[in-house]
Amino acid sequence: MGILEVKGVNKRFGGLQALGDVNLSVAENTCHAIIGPNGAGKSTLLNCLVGKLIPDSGSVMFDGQSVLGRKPHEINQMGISRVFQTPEIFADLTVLENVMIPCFAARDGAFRMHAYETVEAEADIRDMAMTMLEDVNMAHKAEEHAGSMSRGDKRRLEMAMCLVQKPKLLLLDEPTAGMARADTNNTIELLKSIRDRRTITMCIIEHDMNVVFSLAERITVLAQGTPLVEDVPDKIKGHPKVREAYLGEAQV
Amino acid sequence: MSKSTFTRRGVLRTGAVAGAGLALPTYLRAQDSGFTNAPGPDSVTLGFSVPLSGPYADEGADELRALELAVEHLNGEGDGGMLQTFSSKALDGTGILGRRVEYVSGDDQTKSDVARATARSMIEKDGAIMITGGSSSGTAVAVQALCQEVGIIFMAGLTHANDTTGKDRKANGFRHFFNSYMSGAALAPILASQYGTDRRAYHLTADYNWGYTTEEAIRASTEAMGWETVNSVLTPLTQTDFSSYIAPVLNSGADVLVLNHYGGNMVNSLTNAVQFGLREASANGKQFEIVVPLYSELMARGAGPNIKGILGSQNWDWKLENELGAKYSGTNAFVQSFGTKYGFPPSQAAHTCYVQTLLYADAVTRAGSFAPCAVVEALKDFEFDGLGNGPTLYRGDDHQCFKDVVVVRGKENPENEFDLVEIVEVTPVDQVTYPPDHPQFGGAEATLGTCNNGA
Amino acid sequence: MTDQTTQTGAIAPQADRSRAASGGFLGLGFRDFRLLMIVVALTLLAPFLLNPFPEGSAMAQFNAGYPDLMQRFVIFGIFAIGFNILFGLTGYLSFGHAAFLGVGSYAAIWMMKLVTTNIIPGIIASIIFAALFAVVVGFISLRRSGIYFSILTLAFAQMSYALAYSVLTPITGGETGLQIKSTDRPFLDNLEPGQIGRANLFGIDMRASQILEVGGWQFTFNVGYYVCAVVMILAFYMAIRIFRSPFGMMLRAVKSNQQRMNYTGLSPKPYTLAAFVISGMYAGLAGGLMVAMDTQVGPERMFWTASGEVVLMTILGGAGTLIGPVLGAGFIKYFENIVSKINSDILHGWFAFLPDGLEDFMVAIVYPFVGKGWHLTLGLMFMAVVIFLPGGLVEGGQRIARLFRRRKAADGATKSAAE
Amino acid sequence: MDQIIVQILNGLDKGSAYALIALGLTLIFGTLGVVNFAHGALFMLGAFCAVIFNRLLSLSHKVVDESRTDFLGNPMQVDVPYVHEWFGQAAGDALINWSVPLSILFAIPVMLLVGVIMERGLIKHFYKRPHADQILVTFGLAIVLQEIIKYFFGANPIQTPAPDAFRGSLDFGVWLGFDPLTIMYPYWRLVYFFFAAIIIAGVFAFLQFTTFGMVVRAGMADRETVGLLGIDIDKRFTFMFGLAAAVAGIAGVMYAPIVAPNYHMGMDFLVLSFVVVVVGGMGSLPGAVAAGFLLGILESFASMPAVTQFLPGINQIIIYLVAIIVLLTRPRGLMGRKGVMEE
Repeated sequence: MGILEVKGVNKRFGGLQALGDVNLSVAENTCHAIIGPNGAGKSTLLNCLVGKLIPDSGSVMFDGQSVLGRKPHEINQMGISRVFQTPEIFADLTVLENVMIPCFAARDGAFRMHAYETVEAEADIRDMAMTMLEDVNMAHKAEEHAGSMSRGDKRRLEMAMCLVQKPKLLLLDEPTAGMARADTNNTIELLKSIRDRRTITMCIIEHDMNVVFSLAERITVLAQGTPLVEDVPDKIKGHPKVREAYLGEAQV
Repeated sequence: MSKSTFTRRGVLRTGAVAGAGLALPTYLRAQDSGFTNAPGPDSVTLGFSVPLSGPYADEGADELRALELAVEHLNGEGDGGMLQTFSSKALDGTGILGRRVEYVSGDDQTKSDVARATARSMIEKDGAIMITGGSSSGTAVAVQALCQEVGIIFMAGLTHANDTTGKDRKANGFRHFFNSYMSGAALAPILASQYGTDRRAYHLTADYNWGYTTEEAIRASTEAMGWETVNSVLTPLTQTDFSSYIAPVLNSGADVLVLNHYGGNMVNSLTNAVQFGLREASANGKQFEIVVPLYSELMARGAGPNIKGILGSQNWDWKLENELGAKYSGTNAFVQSFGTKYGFPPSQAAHTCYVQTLLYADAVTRAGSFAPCAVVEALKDFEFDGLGNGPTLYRGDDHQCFKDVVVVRGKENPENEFDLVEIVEVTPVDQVTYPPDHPQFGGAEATLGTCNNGA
Repeated sequence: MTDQTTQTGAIAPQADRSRAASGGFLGLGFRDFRLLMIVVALTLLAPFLLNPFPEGSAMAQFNAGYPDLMQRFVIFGIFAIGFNILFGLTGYLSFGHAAFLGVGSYAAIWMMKLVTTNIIPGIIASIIFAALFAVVVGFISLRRSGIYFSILTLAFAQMSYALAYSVLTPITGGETGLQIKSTDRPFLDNLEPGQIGRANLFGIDMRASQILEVGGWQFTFNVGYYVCAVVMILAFYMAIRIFRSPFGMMLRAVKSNQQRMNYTGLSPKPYTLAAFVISGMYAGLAGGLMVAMDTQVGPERMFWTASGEVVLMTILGGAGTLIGPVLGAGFIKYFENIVSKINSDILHGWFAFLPDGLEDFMVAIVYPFVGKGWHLTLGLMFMAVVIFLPGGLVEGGQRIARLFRRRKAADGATKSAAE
Repeated sequence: MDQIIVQILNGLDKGSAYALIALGLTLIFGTLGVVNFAHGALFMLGAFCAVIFNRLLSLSHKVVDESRTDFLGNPMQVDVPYVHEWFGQAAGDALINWSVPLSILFAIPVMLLVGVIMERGLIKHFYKRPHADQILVTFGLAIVLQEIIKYFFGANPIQTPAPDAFRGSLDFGVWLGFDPLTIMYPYWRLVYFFFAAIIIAGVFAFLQFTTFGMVVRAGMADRETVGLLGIDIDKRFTFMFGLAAAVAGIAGVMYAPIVAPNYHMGMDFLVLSFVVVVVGGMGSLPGAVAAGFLLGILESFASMPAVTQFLPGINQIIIYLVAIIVLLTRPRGLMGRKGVMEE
């Protein structure tokens, strides 16, 4: 029984079947990749996991509880964090503040009227955030304005924001899209180290097969909203069905 | 370089000491004199709070012109205006009690909040001893209450609702302008003689205090002479297109439409009524008629040709003396000096503000003191003449002026842009007089309270 | 919603620099404490600062140190501070905030008419009623954001105004509004028959003033003003705490990225609603104080232009900054009360030293912008601020300060080079 | 029944004005993405175009008529309009009489110019700024415009009558089989309604059938792509702003005989027209038109005595009530595109 169990999920947009009978099981503290050609329904699936979309039918169980019908912030509080394709950060705030906010969320829940204490007084939260920033090599940028950083930095920041919550499941939507080679390698190293600590389950959507094969322990291939194959990376590499699905796309 | 109108606080003259000195705890600058804002030996400051912005800005501007004229005349400049015709001869053009008259003006925006603020600034900053002006009953009631509270005199400008000298009357406040009840009482006999006693009336009433009291007054007096009220509908103050309210009138069985509207409301509702053909229509076998209880020349100008033939009442009209003779003396003197200075005849709003200022100055002079209670005493039951309205009484019970009411009609063929109304008749004062405890005026409960010197 | 970099520039770096020197005055960092002390000094010394010109001098026209206007400065300061907690932090532009001020005013005057003329219960009632109303309006309006939110709040405020003006006349006094009358007998007070109750604080009359005369100068110290000033200092202090709190940080997060907030396990709605209600309470407090200072309520204070006015104040001063809204409020009230009173006679007085023709010419040029033309000047100034200074007067001040600093630094550099 | 028909006519009439203003607002929002709070002021300027044109036609010089005296007893100075001297008394009077419809010819270039100047001089700098800034700067502009008008024309309404030929009412009911005189409707209001319908149809046809309109519609859908095609979309958008201003302007011109123009009529309409736009759906032209007529009719019904009897004050709040209900139940408005400002 995996930590994330997706069973028979369907989602239609008008006449388009975006997801058709998707089943997926992700084992705890592993790294699971979902790949597939454009329009395969990867992002739709992710959106169903985090509460942005509600599937027409099927069930999504996380850690023994259903996530369906819960709001995004409730699902996050259950232990699912998400890194977006284009970094979603608090652009108007400083880097440190960006990381402190998830710390508060982890400690105080979805809402707390802590209007009288100052942020200054929250030394624990600050330390937690600073430690996290050091982990991702951004401590020296703590006071910078998050919105004016480079795209790579924004990604790292977003990753830090998700990791600092110590999620049980980390969903990554193309974490290296649009990154320079060096940055991509850094990110791979970072994610590898997280995987190898074996405390966080990762579910990753990625186009860059280099990333996928250096990280994933199992891979699900999605095509036209339906899972084609699910297996370990080595088996996926030469799988004929996968080739077929990717025909005309990049070599696998 | 400073001109006469620079504002100085009275207190400075009496109590200016070189060096530092902490004055005794005071209540709003009350001095040894025992009343608020006692003027110094040289000058006295009056506060003119008039609408300079908002929909009544033009009336406010006309009021301010008249007030400036009044100041000139009090100070012995210009041709003296009504000082020559005023029955009381206490004023001699040397200011008030030998003090030169200065003034401050401010914008009340025809909002009661702003009017209070403007009046307070005049009282607190500029040391005004009397406040006059204004173009709505809402502001009049609000400022009158303030003046009562702080102990200065309020000489109301254009305010027509019964409440000002009815349930909201105050000892420190005085109203020269007529009111809703008087409009009703003055119009009723003329409506009866012009349109008959078997009419059916439809009221459109502006949905606020003045509208309510006016409708009440007109209904009471027209029903008393036999008219029937078919319906009365409240219209939002902010309405500009009255078509939805006008359209049902013709088929309601009514043959008279009473527009209890003022200002922009009146212009628009009347224009709409004429558009919908009410003026040419007939109902119940009679010519359909429109009545506007409170007329205003400025608004008549706004309504243009639509005003032709419409009956209404006025406090005063600049043609009174020319058309009805010397009983209304003062009118021509005022029109002469106003017209010479500004190039057009004054409105009734201008007239009432001018007269109020003169009456205040006269009362102070006769009392020999600026103390509000002395002024109240001097104005109480004061009878006078020569200020354009004929013999007039300032009734002591409610501080309301009683005088003839002018019933006018929109002129069919105006000779010029100022000649918009013709005087139909003047209803004599005794027909518009009512007891001070009349139910439309707060009944027996209404009280002036006691005058307040502020000290 | 002004240029976002300027805002964070105004808030965030301040926060950490203050941490560097955090001495913990009243739980504030050094810079915030200094700002608070400046505000305390400005408000307490206002009777001096606002009356810089001797009585009777030509410039006395510009003195603003009389009780009514000083009270308005701080009351509208409170209103704008509260508005800024919503708009400056969360970016939600409410176009109906005057409704809360109005509700607060009506609550306060009814307390004073029925219960006691002591202002404390009235002010408390004004805050409570405004908060309740804000919960309802906020709960509904916050289901939308952006211009839809603005229109919803506008719709609520306009409905409140229209009803208060007409149908609710028995409760609101309609156009005339409500005043304390001689017939009002608050049951906790022992008024003599016919005596009109006055707003007081445990017997101290709000209108009582002391006048200090120094040479040609005259300074008025008014009880009501100092009551308002103390309340505003408290309100300002609370605002600093909110700005610097985790809650305040969440509000800025709401403005910055609601999506990210959701996926960080935070629910933006209760935060925004809380900010809305807090700012509604500030508005109610301002409304209650207005009644405490001048026992009168008119429905116009709920009209949409009144809501627009507080928007103008906040933007003009600098949205999202602490001190900006207070400055903006002072600026607009000064205009409304001082510039609108300049009439043509006064202008002639100023330009009397010029030759006649030139005098008339100058008066003709200036006249449209003062007196009854003050709205025009305000509109032009407002446009200029939005166009050139999106951060408001505070940004203007910062720019000037930076200019000076740069010049000083340049001076220092040349000096050291010379040495 | 007859009352309901009359109120529908009233509603269509009010709705025409709402729809025309909302149409312009939507054009500006849809093409330029700008929330224009000065649009009410443009409507007001249009109405004053009629006033100004009337004044221009009535420009006159004074002739002293010794036989009459003015109110002070001096010899009367009589105004003689120049048009009388140029075209003769009858033609001159006819010109003045027809000044309102004629002033459309005057208003279109003036308002186009005003719109273009506004866009080039001010609005264009606000494309990238937040909506709040756009609201604020245009709100400031609206204040300035109305104060300028007040400075020159005063605060009182200025009566601007329709041509004599259109005074009076049409007995509309007879056509529908009612007794004579039951449903009377003023000619000019009918003219206004048909005029509005023509303008609306014209704008739609212009957008639908001209290449210019097609480019603009494409730009409304996707500005960047059209820009990439090498089409100078900016110039066209400037013209669209001018067009929206002109639509508001002639809506104002024709409205002048219905409600006498005053300086704050723009603000009176502004709040309302925004409610209309939001109810119709931000960015949807058919939505703006439909919502304009719908709200006009609802407002008319709400002010019927039979309704206000049961719900006092409903006439004061109906528009806002509808706005709240629509926004809460269907946030994108009646006909708004999905996803456009739906939050």
